[in-house]
Amino acid sequence: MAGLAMASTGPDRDGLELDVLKVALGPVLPGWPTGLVLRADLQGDVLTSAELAWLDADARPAVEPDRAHEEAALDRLARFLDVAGWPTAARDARRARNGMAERANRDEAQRLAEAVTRRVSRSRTLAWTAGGIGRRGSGGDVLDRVRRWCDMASGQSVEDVPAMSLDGVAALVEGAEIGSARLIVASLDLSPVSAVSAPEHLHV
Amino acid sequence: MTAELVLQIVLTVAAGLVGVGLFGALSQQTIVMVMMGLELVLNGVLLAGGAAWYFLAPELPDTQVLVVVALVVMAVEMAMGFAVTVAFYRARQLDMIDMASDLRG
Amino acid sequence: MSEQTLAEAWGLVPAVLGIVAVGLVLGLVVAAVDRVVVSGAPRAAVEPIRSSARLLFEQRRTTLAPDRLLWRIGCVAVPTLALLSLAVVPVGGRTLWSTSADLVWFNAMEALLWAAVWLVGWGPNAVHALTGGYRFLAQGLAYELPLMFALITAGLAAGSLRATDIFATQENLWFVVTMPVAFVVFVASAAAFAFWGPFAAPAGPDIAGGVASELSGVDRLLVEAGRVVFLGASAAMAAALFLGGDSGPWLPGPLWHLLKTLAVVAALVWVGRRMPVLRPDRTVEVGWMVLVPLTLLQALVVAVLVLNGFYA
Amino acid sequence: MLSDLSGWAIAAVAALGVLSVAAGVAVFVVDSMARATFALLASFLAVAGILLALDLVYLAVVTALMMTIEMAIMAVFMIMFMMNPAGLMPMTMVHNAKGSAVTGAGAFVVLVVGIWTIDWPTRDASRPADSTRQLGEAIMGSHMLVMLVIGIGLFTTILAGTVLATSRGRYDRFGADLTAKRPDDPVPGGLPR
Repeated sequence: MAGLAMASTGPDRDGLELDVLKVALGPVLPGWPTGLVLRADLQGDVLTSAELAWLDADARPAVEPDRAHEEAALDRLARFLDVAGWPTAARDARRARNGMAERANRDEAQRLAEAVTRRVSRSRTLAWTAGGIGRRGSGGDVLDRVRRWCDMASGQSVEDVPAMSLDGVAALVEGAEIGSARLIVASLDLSPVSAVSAPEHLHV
Repeated sequence: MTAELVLQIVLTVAAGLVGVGLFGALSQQTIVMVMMGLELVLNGVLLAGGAAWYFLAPELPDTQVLVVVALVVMAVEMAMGFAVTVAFYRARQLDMIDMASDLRG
Repeated sequence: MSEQTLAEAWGLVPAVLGIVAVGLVLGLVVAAVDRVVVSGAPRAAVEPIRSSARLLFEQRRTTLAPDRLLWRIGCVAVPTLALLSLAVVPVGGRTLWSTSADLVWFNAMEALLWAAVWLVGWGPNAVHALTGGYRFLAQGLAYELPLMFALITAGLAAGSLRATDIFATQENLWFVVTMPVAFVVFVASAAAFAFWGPFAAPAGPDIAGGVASELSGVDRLLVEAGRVVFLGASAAMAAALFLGGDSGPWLPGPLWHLLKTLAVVAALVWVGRRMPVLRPDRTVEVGWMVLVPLTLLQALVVAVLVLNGFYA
Repeated sequence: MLSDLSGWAIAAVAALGVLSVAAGVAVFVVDSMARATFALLASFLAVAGILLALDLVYLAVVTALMMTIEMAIMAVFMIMFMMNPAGLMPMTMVHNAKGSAVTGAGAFVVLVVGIWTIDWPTRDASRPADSTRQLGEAIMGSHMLVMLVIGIGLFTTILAGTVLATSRGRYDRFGADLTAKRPDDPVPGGLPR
């Protein structure tokens, strides 16, 4: 089988020199922004080094289509729930978003949005399984960010968090298990726009 | 076919397993492969024990107990083998027996 | 021994065909209930049939340098093992074949499922699939012992490892009354071995479908069918071991068993789909540190009851 | 089950016997570690099938169960430590192949000569109705000492294996004076501690 490189070894957190595999996640993965590529060294299922980049960031329209705050938040929430493997909640979030976009049945959509966000933000199971991963200084962990999406989606005002640079994200996923890394990236608000326009001093 | 003949055939199979396993355990260089050879030998023991129970002493449970003991020996062998491999690999990044000769005295 | 196996009652070939048909119907029911709960629309119940037909005629995709032999073996083994585990589940009061170690047989089929699922993950030579295969092994290791203890607890109370004996012992009292922990652990571990619902991490969306990520066409159909058939078989086994099997008033016995099986399926899907996938690095610790001692304690309680002649 | 071996059962035993030896040979012939592991598993399953035909149901299924778990774990270790897990490039890692082959073949010949020259005692047909019950009553009764020793041995194995394989002790997890509230693990588990 020509063309396949043998893996080489590298230091490991368990003290075993194990083989390192170079992988690229993306550019099209469910729940992740399209065009985002994560290049990483994988040891077992742990990312030992990571690097994030946008594919054709220039070719993309610079601004997102105009959407209400809540709709965007519901969309993000649904995509995170897809990655977290919670299909029923993701389905309800999408339904609420579609209802809001149609504007015909806004009240009902609003009620549905409130129901699903309450279910997600109060879920003890989600808190147990997703809590504590991807923690960064002030921004909290994955769970805090998901609860922030929930607040936004149900129409509450939330304070702005500075956009994260790709290098900051890469530092966050380094050392994480591959599934956790997927959850971390899915919980962040990443778009090519913020990557291009984010000033340097906002690096975390 | 007489029972004796069947017994002899089954025991020959068991002997074959022991022979192949012995070859593997002696010739392989990787620790894990050596363990596979030993497991094959014990596999032959399992078979011989089962055949001995059926054809020679079905009224006594002793051969069955022997097979259980062989199964346990296999489990212990594998657990200790892997533990030693991990410890050894952690220390030297090696999994070959030849390279462990510096452990000598 | 007076009891008859299905193979003796109907002849070997009809009995085997019957069990296969029962397995497929059970699997279809599980898949239909699952689809309805996930999509929220009752007409999604026909979705499994439609997608099976589509997969049957779909062209296979392949990957770079796969281990085709092992991959195929794994894909075929998953549904085969699911059907084999059904061989010791009582259907209409009889099992396809009855041994003096039915419960161990059921457990061994699950253990073989480890190897099969790992092969499905190993075969395509792809990152996500292999990660899924390893997750399944870790999950299997953590749930194997609790499941074993749960099965043994039922056998302990009946004084036999034969499924039909356990069936018969529960005429007066369902085992779930005295062994609720074993029942819950059994159903949860069955879901874990079918890597379904909250235990779907080996095929989780966070690793792009895990073991199933590179499957297509007939291969995907086989593996998916194996998962749902195994869930259906486990539900039937749970009803037989803990919910009194076919005991119940008015209706004929087999109908009761069917109803109980459907109730277990409905409860499992309803509870399982209300939560996200549990990450394995969290659940595995619970398996070892909580479930193993808990099921041992359960076995101890049942053992004391047996000594006092409670089940006699 | 089979009260006496029928023609079909004898044919099955012979076929499974050939399969078990062939799979055993395949373990040392194939290039890929995954295939070697699963060839060994096939050998075990064939032996389990023969035990099933010999009316040893419990031992047969327990062999299948334990060996499958062992082989699955073995596959993980193989791929973790071997240079060439998938057999991308053929390579041999043997030493003293000739001597080993002679030893193996010699052992086989000696055993076979013994097997075919000994006049095996003909058994009296007093097989128990239920071999599983016979075994269970033996290990919980007359042979309990064996089980006690096995239990202690397995417990020792668990301890020794853990000590050998792990590099982190409680001082690494809870600090030099064991005062840390939460253990310092690379990945936190699911229990609140």
